[in-house]
Amino acid sequence: MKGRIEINKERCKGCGLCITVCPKHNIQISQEINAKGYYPAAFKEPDEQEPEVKQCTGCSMCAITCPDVAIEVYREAKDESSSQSDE
Amino acid sequence: MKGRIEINKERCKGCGLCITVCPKHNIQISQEINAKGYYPAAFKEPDEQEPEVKQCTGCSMCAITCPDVAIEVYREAKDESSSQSDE
Amino acid sequence: MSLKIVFSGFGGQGVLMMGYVLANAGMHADKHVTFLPAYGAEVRGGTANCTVVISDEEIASPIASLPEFAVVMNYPSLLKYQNMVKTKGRLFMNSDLIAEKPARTDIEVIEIPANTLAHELGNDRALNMIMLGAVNAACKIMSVEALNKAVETVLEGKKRSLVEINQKALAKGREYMLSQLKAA
Amino acid sequence: MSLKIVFSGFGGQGVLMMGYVLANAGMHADKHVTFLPAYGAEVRGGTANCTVVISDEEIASPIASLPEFAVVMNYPSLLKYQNMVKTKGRLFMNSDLIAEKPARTDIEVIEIPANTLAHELGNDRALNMIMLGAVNAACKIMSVEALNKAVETVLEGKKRSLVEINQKALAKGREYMLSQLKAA
Amino acid sequence: MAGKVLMRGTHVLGEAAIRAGCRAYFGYPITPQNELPEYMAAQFAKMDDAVFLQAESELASINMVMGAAMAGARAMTSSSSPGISLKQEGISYIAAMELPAVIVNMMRGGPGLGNIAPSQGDYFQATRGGGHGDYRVIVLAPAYGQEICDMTRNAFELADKYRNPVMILGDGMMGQMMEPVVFPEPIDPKSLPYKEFTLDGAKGRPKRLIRSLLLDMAMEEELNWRLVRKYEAISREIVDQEMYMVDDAELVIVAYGTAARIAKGGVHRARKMGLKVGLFRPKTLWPYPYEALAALSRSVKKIVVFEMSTGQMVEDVKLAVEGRCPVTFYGRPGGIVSTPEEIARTLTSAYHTMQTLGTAGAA
Amino acid sequence: MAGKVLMRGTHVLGEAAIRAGCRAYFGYPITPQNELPEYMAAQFAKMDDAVFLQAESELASINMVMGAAMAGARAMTSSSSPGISLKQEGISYIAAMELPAVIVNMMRGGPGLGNIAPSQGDYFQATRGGGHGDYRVIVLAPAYGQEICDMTRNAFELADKYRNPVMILGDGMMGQMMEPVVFPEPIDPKSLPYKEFTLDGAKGRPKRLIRSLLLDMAMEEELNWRLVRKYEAISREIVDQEMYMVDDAELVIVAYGTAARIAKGGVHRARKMGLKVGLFRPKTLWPYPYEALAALSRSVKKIVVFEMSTGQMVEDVKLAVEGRCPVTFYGRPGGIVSTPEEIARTLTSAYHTMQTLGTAGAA
Amino acid sequence: MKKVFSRPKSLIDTPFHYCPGCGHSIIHRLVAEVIDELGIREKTIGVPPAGCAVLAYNYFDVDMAEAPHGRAAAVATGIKRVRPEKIVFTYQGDGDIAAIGTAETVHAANRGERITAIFVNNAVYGMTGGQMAPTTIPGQITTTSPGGRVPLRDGNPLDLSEMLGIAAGSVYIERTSVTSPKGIIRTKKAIKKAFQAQIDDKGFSLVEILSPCPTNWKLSPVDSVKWVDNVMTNIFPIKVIKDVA
Amino acid sequence: MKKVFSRPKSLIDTPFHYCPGCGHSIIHRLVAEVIDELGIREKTIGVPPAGCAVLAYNYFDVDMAEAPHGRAAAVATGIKRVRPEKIVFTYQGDGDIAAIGTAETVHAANRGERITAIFVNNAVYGMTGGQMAPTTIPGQITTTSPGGRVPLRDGNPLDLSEMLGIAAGSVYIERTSVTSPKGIIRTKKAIKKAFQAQIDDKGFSLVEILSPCPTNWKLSPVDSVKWVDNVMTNIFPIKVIKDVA
Ligand SMILES: Cc1ncc(C[n+]2csc(CCOP(=O)(O)OP(=O)(O)O)c2C)c(N)n1
Ligand SMILES: Cc1ncc(C[n+]2csc(CCOP(=O)(O)OP(=O)(O)O)c2C)c(N)n1
Ligand code: SF4
Ligand code: SF4
Ligand code: SF4
Ligand code: SF4
Ligand code: SF4
Ligand code: SF4
Ligand SMILES: [Mg+2]
Ligand SMILES: [Mg+2]
Repeated sequence: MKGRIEINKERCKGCGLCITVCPKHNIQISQEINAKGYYPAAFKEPDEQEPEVKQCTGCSMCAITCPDVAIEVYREAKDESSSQSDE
Repeated sequence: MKGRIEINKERCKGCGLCITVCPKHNIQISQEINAKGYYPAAFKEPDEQEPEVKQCTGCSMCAITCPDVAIEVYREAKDESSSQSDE
Repeated sequence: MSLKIVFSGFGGQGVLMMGYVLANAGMHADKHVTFLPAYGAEVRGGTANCTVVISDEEIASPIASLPEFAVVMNYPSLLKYQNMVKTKGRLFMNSDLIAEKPARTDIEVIEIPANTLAHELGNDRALNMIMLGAVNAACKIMSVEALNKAVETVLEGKKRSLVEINQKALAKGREYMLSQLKAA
Repeated sequence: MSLKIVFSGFGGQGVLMMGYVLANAGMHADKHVTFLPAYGAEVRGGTANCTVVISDEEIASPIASLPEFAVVMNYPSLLKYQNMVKTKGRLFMNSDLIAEKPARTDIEVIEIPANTLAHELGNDRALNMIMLGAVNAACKIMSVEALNKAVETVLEGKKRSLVEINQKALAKGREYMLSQLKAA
Repeated sequence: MAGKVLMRGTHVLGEAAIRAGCRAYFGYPITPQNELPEYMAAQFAKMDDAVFLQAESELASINMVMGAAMAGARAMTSSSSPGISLKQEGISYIAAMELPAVIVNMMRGGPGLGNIAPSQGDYFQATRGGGHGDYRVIVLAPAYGQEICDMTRNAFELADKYRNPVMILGDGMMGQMMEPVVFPEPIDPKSLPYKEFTLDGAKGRPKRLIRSLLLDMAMEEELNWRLVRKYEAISREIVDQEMYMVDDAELVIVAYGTAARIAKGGVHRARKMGLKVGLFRPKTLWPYPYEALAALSRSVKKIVVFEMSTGQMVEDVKLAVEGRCPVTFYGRPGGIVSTPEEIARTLTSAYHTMQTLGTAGAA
Repeated sequence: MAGKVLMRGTHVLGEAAIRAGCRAYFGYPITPQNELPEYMAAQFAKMDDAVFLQAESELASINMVMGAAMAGARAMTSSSSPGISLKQEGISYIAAMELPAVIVNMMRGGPGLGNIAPSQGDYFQATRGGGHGDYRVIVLAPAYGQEICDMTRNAFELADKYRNPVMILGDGMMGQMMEPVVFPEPIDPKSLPYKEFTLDGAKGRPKRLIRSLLLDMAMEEELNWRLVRKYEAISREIVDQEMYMVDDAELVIVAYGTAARIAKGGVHRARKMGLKVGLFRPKTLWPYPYEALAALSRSVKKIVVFEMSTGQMVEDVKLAVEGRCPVTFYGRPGGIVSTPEEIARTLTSAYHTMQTLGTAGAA
Repeated sequence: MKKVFSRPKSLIDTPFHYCPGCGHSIIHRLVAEVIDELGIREKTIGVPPAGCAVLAYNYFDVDMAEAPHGRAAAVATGIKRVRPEKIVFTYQGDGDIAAIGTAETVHAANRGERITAIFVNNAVYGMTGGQMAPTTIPGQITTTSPGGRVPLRDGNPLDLSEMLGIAAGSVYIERTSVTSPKGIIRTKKAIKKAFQAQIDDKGFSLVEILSPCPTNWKLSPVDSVKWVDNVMTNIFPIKVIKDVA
Repeated sequence: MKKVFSRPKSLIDTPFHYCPGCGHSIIHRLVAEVIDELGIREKTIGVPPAGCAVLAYNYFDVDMAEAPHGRAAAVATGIKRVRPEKIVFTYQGDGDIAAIGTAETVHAANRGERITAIFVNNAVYGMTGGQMAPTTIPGQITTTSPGGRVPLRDGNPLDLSEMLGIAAGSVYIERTSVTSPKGIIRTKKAIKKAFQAQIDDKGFSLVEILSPCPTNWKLSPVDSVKWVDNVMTNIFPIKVIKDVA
């Protein structure tokens, strides 16, 4: 199943907890600081450079773990996904 | 074994607890009131009229039970008692 | 008119009711009245007492430093109150439970065999109203009606059934007192 | 002489130590000094700040309503303090972490690349003493000796080993400032 | 029921509270006021809209009152001196949150465990806020059974009107003594206006919040000044006192509560002796009747303050008098109840030394 | 060690307490005084004759102090406003039992939970006894770091000398601010005289008893008057104040603690403008320097009282002044710390209205 | 004949103010006997808070410290921490220890303060005239539960001793009664063990003693004893709750 | 794609003031989700006392009542007794519920007050800057136990939830943690059960949640989570302590 998350970089406090729970290694700490002075987490799409980074499944582990409710999770509805099952 | 108790009638508050615990029925509430206005308990020697009243053994049950520490118990030393064993 | 009465005895003797009935009578007669029961640790050891003040004027203190009358139902109470009573005052005592007489000569001592009279009446617990009836007769504090009405107020509700016997007791105490006074 | 300095930044930057060292130096120079750290909930969110007042006279208030100098180590601090500084006052900012310049023109703004200098010195954590050395050189608040002695006082005991590097940092900050002033 | 009834002070207070629409009582036993919770327990047990709860402590009681007030009830608690000390933090919160609440203190001998006799040693605590911060508690001091009844009704009205804690300050004697009383018609709590601050669920309205934490100093200062304005209004609107035989008086005795009725007896006796004396009795201890007493201090030669303490209200008297006439103090702390004769003697000697030395020397 | 050290107020207080021979600290965390218990915890951990115990509450702490005092120790507790309210019952007991104890209150904004900023809203509570009954607490109000040190030493001496609770009344700023301090030589607790009331076991002596329950009213009254005599002695012996530039002053500002040092700054600035103004700073809040202030009120035209509250000490000022000159009030409650400039402005306007209208109108 | 029972030395020879048949009187004697037998009279300090037994300080011939209602454990902690070599015991009623003093008691026990608590459970507030106590049993009539205690409205009786058994610092906790010679003897043994635990520096010890209050129960002393055995022990079973001393 | 995770309605859309990685933030969200799911937002009243979470009243979109430190259970009792049809919950830290509030908590539980307590155990006094808490574990360094907590001197950690399990009026008590998605999901279930017990008028319910305080533990958020799992749970085991709801 295919998913995606949106991280509210101004709400994020860079605690890093989401990173530790993401089974697909789709999250990393970004370089630019936010208004509050934190280095927020950022979503990471899979790419060749980093083989361990897999496709986000929308499992929501990160969002469940995020203290600051900074993460929203999106997932393909059943049908969509099936039509793209073997991407 | 032969015993005897002394009840301090001014300390006694007539609660009657000693009476309930004396195995020999040696205690009763007396008729005359004390200075504090209580009817104190009094020691009762055995007599024909009241067959259930037996010889005090100095078991101290009454004294142990007395809230107001109004009872002192005396008992014959071993030897004495033996010498008068069949009185 | 303004008088202070102390009632004292031990728990079972209905001492507080004496004062309570009298105070109610005073209230019904539109007098100023106060009723002050002893409270707290004072009550330990089973003694009870209360003070009633009845007056035509506003009452300053409900405490009787120098009561006109004292009603003592047992020996400890006699010891406690005999010296408090005002000179020329009266001390009523339950002669059934109190053998000795007070030392003072500047007060009038009136003996009432309350227990005996109550027994005659066939209700040992009514000794308090007998005493009150007698006291009231001797001192003309309240009208007979006022006291009887007070008994009704005090015993309204569950205790209704007791009104009659208590009023009888008031009457008996009164009779006894009047006969004594005649005798004197 | 009587001046107020505010130091501000976030936790890790050793902001409190800057003020603490300066205040100690003032004390050793027998000045009246006060050091007031922000406390309690204020501190939440990791920002830290403190105020130092050094004076020849008794100090009334340790709070700097209108400080002569402000030392801001990060952007939030700039926003908080740029408008507080007294007219003709000086604002020292850590140019490594602060891109923008304050709007005000009635104060002197002095930029110091504290992180860079600290890195050059080979100790990133020493940026606070570099900043202080620079500030002191620019404003001639205390003698070099006084500051060095203060560092010793502040770091006595377990932290002894850190004295040298911190004094080096003070010196480096001072050199940088003097060179800048010459340049100007 | 109109008719007079003979009841002890604590019961009068309880009955009057119920008739004032109080349906929430939280307390903890302490002599000499136990008959009040006992009365509430008995009465509320018969009503299905009323809460009587004996709490685990005075601390818990005052905080339960806080909660009940937040929920919109006319709530009360009662205790005696040591227990009232334990309620001080809670009272400060209730004042800060501007919640209505009625607190009864039947004072006993102190300090410490002291004794259970009538005393007036908690005046400072009641009128100066024994708790922390700038706040005031409305303090009503009854001296007669009927007044206990009337002031209790009033206490609940004032608490709601000003959203402020109100204390009824009596003593063991006030609580135990029986006097004839006529009760007012009962108020049905349901007929009382809805309180806009009530926490009853954010249904069809924005959420409500009741708090006293104001980390922002400007907001805290603003609350403090708002309270001051409220207290000024209260002072203008409710201050009350009894003045007895003061018109031609050269000497006035100032006393409240139990002490005042005894003082009145003393004034009586002194008048019989031809002394021009009168009584000034504050019925509200906070706000204190400064103006009325100040006015009086212009016409009298001397003022004697009588308290069943070592001297507390005497400060308020001095604040009112401002040195216009000498103020002396007579006190009996520790549970001693003076006699009217004793006060008459005090008045007599004060009266005679009036012309001679007369500076404001309080005990 | 003689030399000056730069320390924050709470640490100065802690160090001074230890040097005064205090070996028993019981407390509960509350801002803004946590650095004091933290200091005691750290120091006492290194000593084998000292007890630091973080209690489960302020109530427990004050009662532990009571116990430690009974056992003969120089004991102390500290807290801030709400926590001090919870100690009131215990303080009343300690006063009644005539036990020595030192209590620190670093005041914060109130009432209720309020905030943690410096404030002076607990003056009434401290000086009028927030607890029940007739008792007094010696109240010392430091305004400078060195004074915190000196008054802390003195607090323990006074507590033992008079067998009475002593309160050190500061505020968040006093506690947090660092100033240079010189500490006195430490006292070895073992060198202190044995206290005759100490409960340490009835060995070779009759049992001892420490209590405050006096069911007999005559005994309770006797205790109360004995306390009054003690308080009178204390008032004679320890009352203290600072008078700054008052000799030629026409206007005097009265303030204590943090407010006083700011007021002094205001006086400075006003003097520079040529105004004849001075400062009167009570160092003991109870006993209050009534005489000195009364004397001053005869020479000045006007008095301005400045408090970080809505006006509490102003009553003591009025009690001292007795209407001899107008008394006005300027206050900033809720944690606001005024600037010397602000006070200078206040003094200036007060100075100019001095001749014109000038009645004692307090906020 | 020789005297085989007489008054303990640590119990001053003066009449008790307690009501006829009051359990406090018996318990006082037992504590005094234990103090005598352990030979600790000269180093013992007793702490009775407000309650009928506040006047205990008149009866024990040891140093005594009154405590505010509910604060005995805190006061005792203060004393013991300053004088660890002394023996400190509190003597508290149910209202004192299980209502207003809950926090102080739980925490003293959990800290393992070396003190011994004598907890006299008479299911009522005695001193103040018979109000509901935390230990008042369901249905029991008191002046503040006039129709009998209704748990849903008035709350349940509190098993304080069982709770204290969970406290890491408690080493010995037993519940006994003084309603019969057997119970009295057992109670004395328990009190002795409790003091011994303190002497041995083991931790916090407590003995909860079911004790008659005839006056407020409105029962004769004899019936009061029966009520404890037949009714009260169903809610508060006699047992050793914890013993790791 | 459709949104599968978003903010609960009962949680106001504003940033938290809590530190990075603070457990309070997670727990707030869970409580809000439960309130949403049970549809009780319009009849719920929350009671946060002093503590880092006192500002909880800024985050929950329900009626909120601040309580003095330690008195949440008493304030909640007052509200619930007057409005039995409402849902009342307290949100308390360990210092609040297990130290100063011990008596109020024990008695509310024992009375069986129909309230729900959310007990956030972070083993420290967070708001006041990291002092020792009743739940601080042996050896743990805090500002008032600088060398680490020494039980003999500083007392033992208090097993409050276990004690409350003994209280006759408590019906549901569970201890969980928010250190992993699994723990977070379990915690939410527990909170839901606790509220349900109140809705069903069963009695007192409480959920103790082991919660990171990175700031005062001086650990990173990630290490804080590990510390809870590896160290704290040894003293405070994750388990259902009582369930008779
Ligand atoms: C702070 C405070 N609250 C209340 C009281 C009143 N008071 C004295 S003893 C007591 C409780 C008595 O009950 P208990 O502790 O069970 O002892 P008992 O008399 O039954 O032996 C109370 C409520 C008090 N003295 N102080
Ligand atoms: C009577 C009182 N005492 C102390 C305080 C200070 N105080 C506020 S919150 C708190 C405890 C915070 O710890 P906890 O309850 O565990 O909550 P946390 O901040 O850790 O979540 C304390 C001691 C107070 N506000 N009131
Ligand atoms: S939804 Fe699951 S896979 Fe996607 S980022 Fe979050 S944790 Fe990783
Ligand atoms: S868990 Fe939330 S706050 Fe923490 S880093 Fe991830 S997105 Fe940011
Ligand atoms: S000693 Fe034994 S036998 Fe003798 S009276 Fe007492 S109980 Fe009875
Ligand atoms: S037990 Fe003691 S007090 Fe009771 S009746 Fe017997 S002797 Fe008297
Ligand atoms: S009231 Fe009860 S506990 Fe108190 S003395 Fe009398 S019997 Fe004993
Ligand atoms: S201090 Fe601890 S509990 Fe408080 S907000 Fe920060 S992390 Fe959370
Ligand atoms: Mg009891
Ligand atoms: Mg915590």
